[in-house]
Amino acid sequence: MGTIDIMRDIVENPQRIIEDWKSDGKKVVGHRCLYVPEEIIHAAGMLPYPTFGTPEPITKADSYFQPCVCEFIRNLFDLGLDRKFDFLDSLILCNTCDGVRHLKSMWSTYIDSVPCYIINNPQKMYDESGFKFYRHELEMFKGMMEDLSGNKITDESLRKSIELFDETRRLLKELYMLRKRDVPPISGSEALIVSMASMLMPKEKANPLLRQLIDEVKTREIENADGPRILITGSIIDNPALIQLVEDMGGVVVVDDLCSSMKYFWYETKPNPDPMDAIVKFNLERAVCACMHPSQQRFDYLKELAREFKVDGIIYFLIKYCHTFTYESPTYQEKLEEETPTLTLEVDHSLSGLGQLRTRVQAFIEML
Amino acid sequence: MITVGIDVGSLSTKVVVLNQDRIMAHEVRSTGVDAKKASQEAMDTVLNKAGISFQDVESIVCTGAGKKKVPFEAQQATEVMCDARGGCHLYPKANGLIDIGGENCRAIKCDAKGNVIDFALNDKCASGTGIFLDAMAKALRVNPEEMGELSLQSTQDIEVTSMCSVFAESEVVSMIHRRTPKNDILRGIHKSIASRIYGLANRILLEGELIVLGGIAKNIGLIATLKELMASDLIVPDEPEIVGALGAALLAREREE
Amino acid sequence: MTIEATTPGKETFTPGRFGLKASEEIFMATFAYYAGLKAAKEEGRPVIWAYGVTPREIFHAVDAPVFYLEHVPFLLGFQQIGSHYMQIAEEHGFSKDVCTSHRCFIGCGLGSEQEREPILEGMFVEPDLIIAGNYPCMSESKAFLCIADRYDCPYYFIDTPINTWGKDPPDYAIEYFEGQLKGALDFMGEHGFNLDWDKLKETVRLSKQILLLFKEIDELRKAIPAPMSSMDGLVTALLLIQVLPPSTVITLYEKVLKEVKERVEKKEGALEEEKLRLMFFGVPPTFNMGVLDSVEKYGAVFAKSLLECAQGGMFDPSGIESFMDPEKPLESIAYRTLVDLINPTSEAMVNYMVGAVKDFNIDGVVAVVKRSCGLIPPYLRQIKDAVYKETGVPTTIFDLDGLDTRDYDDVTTRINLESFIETLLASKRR
Amino acid sequence: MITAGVDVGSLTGKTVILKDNEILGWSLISTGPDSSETAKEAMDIALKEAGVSFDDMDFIVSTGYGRIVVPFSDKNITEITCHAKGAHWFFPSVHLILDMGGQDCKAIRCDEKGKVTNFAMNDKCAAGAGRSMEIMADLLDTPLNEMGGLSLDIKEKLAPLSSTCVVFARTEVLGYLHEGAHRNDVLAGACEALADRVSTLLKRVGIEGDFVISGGIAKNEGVVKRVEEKVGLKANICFEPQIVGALGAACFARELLEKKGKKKKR
Repeated sequence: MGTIDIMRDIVENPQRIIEDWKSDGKKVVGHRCLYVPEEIIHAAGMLPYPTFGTPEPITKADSYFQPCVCEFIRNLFDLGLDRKFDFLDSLILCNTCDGVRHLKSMWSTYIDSVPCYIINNPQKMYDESGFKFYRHELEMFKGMMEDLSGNKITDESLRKSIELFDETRRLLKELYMLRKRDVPPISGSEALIVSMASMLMPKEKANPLLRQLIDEVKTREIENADGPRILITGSIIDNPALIQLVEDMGGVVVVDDLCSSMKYFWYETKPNPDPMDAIVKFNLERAVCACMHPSQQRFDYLKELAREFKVDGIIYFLIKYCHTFTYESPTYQEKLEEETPTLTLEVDHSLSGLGQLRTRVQAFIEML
Repeated sequence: MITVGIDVGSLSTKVVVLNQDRIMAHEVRSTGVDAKKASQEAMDTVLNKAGISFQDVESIVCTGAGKKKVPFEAQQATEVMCDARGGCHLYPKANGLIDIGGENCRAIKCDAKGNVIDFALNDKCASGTGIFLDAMAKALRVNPEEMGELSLQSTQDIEVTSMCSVFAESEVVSMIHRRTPKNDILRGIHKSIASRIYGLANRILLEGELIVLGGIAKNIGLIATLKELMASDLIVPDEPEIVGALGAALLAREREE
Repeated sequence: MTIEATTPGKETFTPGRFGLKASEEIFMATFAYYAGLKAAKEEGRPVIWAYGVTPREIFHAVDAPVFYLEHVPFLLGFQQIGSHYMQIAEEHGFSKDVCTSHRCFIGCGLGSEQEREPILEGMFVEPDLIIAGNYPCMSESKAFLCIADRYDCPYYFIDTPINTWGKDPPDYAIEYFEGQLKGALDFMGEHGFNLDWDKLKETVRLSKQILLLFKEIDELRKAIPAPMSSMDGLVTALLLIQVLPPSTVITLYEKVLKEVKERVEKKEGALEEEKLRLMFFGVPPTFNMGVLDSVEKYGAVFAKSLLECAQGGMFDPSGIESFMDPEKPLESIAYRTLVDLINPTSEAMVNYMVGAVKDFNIDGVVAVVKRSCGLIPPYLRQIKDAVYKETGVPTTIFDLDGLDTRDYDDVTTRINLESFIETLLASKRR
Repeated sequence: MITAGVDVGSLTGKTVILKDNEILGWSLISTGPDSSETAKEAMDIALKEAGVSFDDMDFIVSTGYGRIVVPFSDKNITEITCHAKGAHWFFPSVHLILDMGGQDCKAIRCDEKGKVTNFAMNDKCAAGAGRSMEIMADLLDTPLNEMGGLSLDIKEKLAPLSSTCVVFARTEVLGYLHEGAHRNDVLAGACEALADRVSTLLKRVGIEGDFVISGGIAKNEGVVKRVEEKVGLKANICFEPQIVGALGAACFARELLEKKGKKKKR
């Protein structure tokens, strides 16, 4: 399968994208979360780059952060200390959890090669005063992006970027919808690779590749996948090996509701004459992150997915010390379990405890 | 002036008899279950080794986990002070020390005159280094003393988690089941301990010349792996175990003057 | 007043020593307040469970009886029974990464009748309303979900933006947070707590007086020898988090002020012979405050601790006069909460710590890491480096969970404390 | 129809041979460094006891920590599913099973046919619970099988050891020993902490119906009594709790054979 291998290569070594983009003097802005509006960065002529972590164990960061800080953040800080993110012209964080807030001040204190900025997004959805507050914050962010890139962001350029990013979201969603079939044409780990590659690549290159992939996948012959259909949810899983583990144990992963896949593209920007307002509403009317209130919409969204994809079991991956999702998971487990068996699993970002994980996943799949 | 320093560790008890700057005699024995008995026996053996009686000793300083259990009259001091005093006495130019004891490890930063600027003790997850190594030696059916050399003959690098010694144990057990070569597992174990110690040293930004103390410092495999990780050069005194007790004896002399 | 150890086998734990008579009074008044909650419930008045360190003025303004999240786990910690409730929460699937204070509160809520020990029985009331929040720690913003589910009571979530602007947050931020407070007041209004605007103004005026009193006590603590023991400091600060009626708090603080003034004039410290002045950062071991007093044999006293200026006092006290304006009550509370040091962008806290170490002439800072806390551990290193760079004062950081007895290791805590003190004494002698 | 179940744990290797629904023979040996060797050894002993040869085996299912490495097994199933089936074989009315292996402890709920409906395993920090009992035994130089009894006659009540982390519990044991605490009291503290952690796990899956304890811990009456007290249920323990997993595997082998209908060629 040509296209997926191209994408797997991009995910495994993304430097080539950076070199191509920077070769003609353009800038790259890193970000860590979905609530950072990539369209504004793109409209200023810069490449929004999601800083996925790497599965290596943490070394230097442990002397700056206590070990009880979420491993994803320590991994990013480790890479920052090793100057692996020096190609970034700026790192943009947003107000989703305590760890990220302190990552901003620790990064600004100890890593001077990449400037860091945090967007103060409200954590309440469908709230008029929240839209007003967030609009002010995004105006400041837009001004910053204009200064960094030296280009003016016009309504026209913003509208074009929004359209471009929505096209990618539509294509990824179309691809994921194919997994509703009894025999999904694309495996869970492959789907995650496609989604991560599309997030990494400039969207101008990603969209044609996605169209080509969808045609190839539609006609793809897959022998029967008779294992139980699994829905995976959690925060940020940027290592396809974890999805591969579930599939090796006989599960057929049909839905992966993660920050590195469906949470990124399941919703689209509603048409709006004022593009900035469109972005404000886009972020504050989609319940993808556990930090957002009220959480009822995200819970109904999960139940709806489970029904739509005819799922037999749900696996809820929690990254150790990730407070935002850990507080919510017991209540979610109870509610989801009324209809579908649900397993909550604690995962290390560096996947160190694979042995124990394998037993738990296999036992769960044997149970379905 | 004759002084005695006794370090009642959780696994082993060390005693040093000091006359001015000369070590007259020293003794190392396992603490076992009864710290009181162990410290009394260690004291008696070291005294007749040095050929002196209890009355000749001007003052005694005790340290270590079981310092409250010492039956004879002695002043107390913490391990951090004793390690620093002893280490800097042997190597005045050292910038810091790492003490890998049986139960927990300590990183100490000192200034030119041997005074402690900063220190860090291992957190819960990193404790039990001694028990962990013994358990691994038993699981791999290897003599604990040889673990160091064997680990140096390993050919390929394998990852053993450095988060906590219980996970490391379960990972090693599963590696044994998968028939991974013994030397490679040993190297993985040593790397796991070394990176925990490296993390501890990093917490107080230890660099420059460092002295490595404690019974486990005799394990050349661990020292080699630690050298790879840490930019600084490491010195291992010939009797790394008794440096704490030596420091206690030196403190006894200072407090007497 | 001694708090006997109620956990069997934990006789080794000794309660903290009250230096001031007023501290004991505050402690008793706190328990009396919670007994009052049960009375309010019997009279049929709705009881509110308040999450986060929500500005207490909005509750005083409507005389709402409040069962307070950031306060109850401390009281249970003092009684050494906090871990019992944490275990109940774990039995309902809450992992050990959830903060011990929130886990304890969740355990109180989810525990069945028989599981509730007698001590909590005296103060426990079931919630009729919930005011939730994500201030100061974002992780507790969903801690109320299971309780709202269990007692299926309505809730309102107050969203507090983090302070990314330093000393003067922009108007749109104050306006937004003011709106959130207004929303909470309207929500309470719908459930029988109608707001009387004059009462809110009066509450803010009294609240300003409380903060000025607290500032005066805080100034006096700079005196050598330190007038208050660590237990005094902690109990005095708890008044700021909890919801005792403002008039009671003012009389209690006046008593504390009088006692401390006398002590400072007579040069009478918590210790006869004070050699070392320490500062405590993080949650102290509530179930074994005696371990903090154990350093007294070295002549060391905890002259100041960060928790002491909790909620409302935890900011640069010098700024109180300028912004607490009773005529604009909601705006004043909104501003104070946004600039509060604990609002988690650490620059403000690091600068305050450097200043406090100088003002209170501190010789050493003891910072503890509560493993399950998301708010304080991430930036301890920043504080340690900043304090050492600017003042040369060392900081020691070690593991200590101040609320969970199951995690507590007395031996290592004492070794950490004693080693730090011995190094401080050694450097002081040079 | 003769089937076999091989359970290769981190500490012990077990085999059970079933003829239709009767136990023909079983074996329990300690795991050597090479688990495929252990599996062969355990199988040979069970074969000798059952008086049958290796070729008579119609279907073999492997389970346990080293289930993947057993060369002669036809299928591998996790120990959670096997312990449920095995417990059901011994006590058909069972609904709640506690299994404590060397590396981790598991609380399992099953329906009336022995099929798992829910399970919970210890979180990462409490791993190696069974293994730690062995190290406690070394530290206190007490034989593993006497620990339970000794832990029940308490001299002076100590604070329970930390139940969160096994490494930390070991350092605490050393601390208590140096304080001069009596060995029985320290043993009591260790068993109390283990029972504490295990009862939390059991309550997470729900405490109802008949209760079975399997795995090595069932032989430690100190832990068993304390768990019974905490969950308020009487524990049913079969004659050899450590072979429950292997027995379950043998039952699955029979079921799979019936489903497939033909002898498995090897």
